Amino acid sequence: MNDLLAVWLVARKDLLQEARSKAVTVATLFFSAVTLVVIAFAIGADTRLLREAAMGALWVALAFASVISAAQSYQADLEDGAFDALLTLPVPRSAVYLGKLLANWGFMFALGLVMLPVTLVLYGAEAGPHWPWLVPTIGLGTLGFALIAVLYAGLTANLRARESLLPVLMFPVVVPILLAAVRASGSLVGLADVELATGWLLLLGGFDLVYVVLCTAMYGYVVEE
Amino acid sequence: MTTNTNVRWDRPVWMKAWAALIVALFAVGAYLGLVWSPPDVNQGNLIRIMYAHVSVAWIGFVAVGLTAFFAALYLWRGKRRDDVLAVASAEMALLFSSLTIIGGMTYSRPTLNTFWTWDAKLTLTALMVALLVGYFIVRALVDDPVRRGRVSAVVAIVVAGSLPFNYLAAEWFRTLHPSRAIALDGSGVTMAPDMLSALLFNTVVAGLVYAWFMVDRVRLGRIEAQLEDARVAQEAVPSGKRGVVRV
Amino acid sequence: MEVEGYAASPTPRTGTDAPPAIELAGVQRRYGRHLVLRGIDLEVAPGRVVALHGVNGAGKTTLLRLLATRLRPSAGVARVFGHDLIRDGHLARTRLATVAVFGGAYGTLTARENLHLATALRGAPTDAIDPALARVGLARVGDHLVRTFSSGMRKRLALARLLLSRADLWLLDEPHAALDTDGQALVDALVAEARAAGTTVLMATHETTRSFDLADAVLLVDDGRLERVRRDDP
Amino acid sequence: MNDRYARRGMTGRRTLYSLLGVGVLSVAGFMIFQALSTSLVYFILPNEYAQDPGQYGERRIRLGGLVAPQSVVFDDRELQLTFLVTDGIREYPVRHTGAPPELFRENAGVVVEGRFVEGEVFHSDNLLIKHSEVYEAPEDGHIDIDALRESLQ
Repeated sequence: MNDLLAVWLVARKDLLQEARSKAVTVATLFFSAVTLVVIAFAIGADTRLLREAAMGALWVALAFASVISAAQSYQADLEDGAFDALLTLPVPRSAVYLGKLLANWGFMFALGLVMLPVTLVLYGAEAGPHWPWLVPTIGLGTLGFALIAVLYAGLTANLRARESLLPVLMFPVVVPILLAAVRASGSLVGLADVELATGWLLLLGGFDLVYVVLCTAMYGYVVEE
Repeated sequence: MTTNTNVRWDRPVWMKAWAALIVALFAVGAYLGLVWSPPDVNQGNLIRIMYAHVSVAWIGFVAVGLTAFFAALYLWRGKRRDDVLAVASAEMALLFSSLTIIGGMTYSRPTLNTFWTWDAKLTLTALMVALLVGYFIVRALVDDPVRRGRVSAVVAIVVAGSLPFNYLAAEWFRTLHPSRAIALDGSGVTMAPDMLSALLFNTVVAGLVYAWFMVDRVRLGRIEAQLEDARVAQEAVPSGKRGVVRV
Repeated sequence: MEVEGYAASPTPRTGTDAPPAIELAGVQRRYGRHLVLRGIDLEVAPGRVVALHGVNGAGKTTLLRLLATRLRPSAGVARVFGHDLIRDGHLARTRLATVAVFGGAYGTLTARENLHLATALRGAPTDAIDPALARVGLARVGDHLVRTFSSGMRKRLALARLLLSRADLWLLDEPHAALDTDGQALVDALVAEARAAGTTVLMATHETTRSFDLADAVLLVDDGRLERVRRDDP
Repeated sequence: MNDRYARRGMTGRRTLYSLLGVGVLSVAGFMIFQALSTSLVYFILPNEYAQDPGQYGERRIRLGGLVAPQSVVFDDRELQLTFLVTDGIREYPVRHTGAPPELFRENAGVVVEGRFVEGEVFHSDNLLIKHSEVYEAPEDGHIDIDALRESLQ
């Protein structure tokens, strides 16, 4: 399948660039850590409150990080008209989208897995016996963020005021992801009954599947001028 | 070259008649809601806010759905008319959902003792306003009309697709599952036949208002398009005038 | 290969049923409220080399980007080898290759990686990368990051990408710009080879004398319109 | 020449991907349907709490039941509402911060959100009235648990 190869080539290009420049890695790691600390300060010293807010803080940090990650990946593309040249190749736009999505998601997934223990330590929360389920939760949640971020970052890339526009457009759409991910991981670390996580995880999965189809199909309209 | 002489600036008579009909029906709807229908067992006369509030909210959601429908139609066949319809519907959705929020706040003050409650449906409506504002920001930032239509159509479809998820999440997050509680849309209220018919009547009136504005917007859009075409025609070089350059 | 007389006469082609390499009818393109292309009617037969002249802002780059399917026409019909650029953009892209003004390569990838990406995405064989690098004089710096390249080197890299593309329509935006004397001669040689191989070339350029030597026809883009310049004009 | 084949290939791929998209959307629809039918009703009745208080500890939970008659006290200066919530078997005192909603009255179905302090008093910060037209608390005080649970959902 040539199209799958194209997806992989675009994803590899984005990851290779990131491995060279480390711009996103540094920015998002630092940013998420700062967000976690600031939210912890804002909550105060109440240990119970901190424990209950842990997953909320983690997901807020990840939501902002996904904005940075997606915007930066287009920043690298736009220099010297490289993305423009890429789009004159006989590559389906959907493959370009899926490639960029794969790179962004892979990165965000890894970031989530790194930030999870950091959050648990900072907020004094315990992972509990169901912690392995946190991995798919982070996977589905970061995929939801990446889906919308990569589409909208491509849309805002050549608009005025793109830095502030992207979060304004993206966040209302990913509210269900944020709520579902916070609640699912909350019940997995023992803040609520663990069975409740199932419904939220199904909601996350449903969102991801719907938007994989929608965004892939519509990406061509976003990058064509 | 097109001239402006064939542009009809004024509203046709049937639209004026339609507007008059709406005013009359609105008066009837107000009578039905305020006087004719009985007070609620639990909420007393507060129930009367519901007739305006719920009918507006319903039409607001229908308007968002239709925005996405026209947007998809525009992406599919690229007729400027579909873009005009999508914007018109989005404008009405923004208006109706803002009214829903105001209505919801009026309703929740006496019933729930607070102006703002994180009730699922009210939260959803607030999100919908935020999503629609995003749609209009994007439209304002793109200059080229075709690109503006296409890009904002993508936004409209993403927005409409997120509403069911937003609804589900807001519902689960705040209230208890299928809530037959005093939901702010009155869905939990025992709906006596008289109440239901008053509500349906008011919904039809709100729907007629929506449809009237849509038709009027298309009329304006057509005038805009004619003027625009005339302007472009002045700049453009008519095809074939110089002959095809063959190499 | 001499097509001189044909290029000068407006009579329709005969004796072939192959669609024209480029076919534009009433093509307009606007940016915001302003028309940049005001109605272009052009037909280029396969195998021709055409030079586009015109002052800055006349619409040359817009025309080339439109043909490369990066800009949609606001009105009119545009085809490349019979493929409608709006409906069948993907098929048109399989036949064309571009050289953009700024080279269009990724700075954080090496020259070789850039060429591999472009060639593999096109589905063309990647084993010709080394000869291509050698041909454009970048063999020594093939594994350097493009970020460290001068603008002339980036142009050479874009030429290597063009060579690897195996496309039969070249869309070149100021191919000579930023290049040294050697590099400019290289462009001339590549275009001459392309013409010998039957490749269609459309290039925007300010190099008047070169284009009259290289091209079968010279066209002038003037304020969004197209005019023919006869070969014996200067 | 081979353009015609290319075009046919394109159409084939487009059909394949459309089918794939429809398939994925159906799976998504199924998942959402599953999510909807997953019971997310997660309030517990006083008697359920009484079975095993240790399991809930000081965790945030939702407690459902009826407002016991003659138990409502409202301090309108401190905005403290206290009442007993009952399922007919056990009852627990609830301290709610905030004014009682319009529809709050004796025998009303309520769900309160908060936590038990020292296993005795339920401290609530969110009070929801689960008005039900189906359920009426019987006069003799004997309550059908299933019917109560049903009416609160």
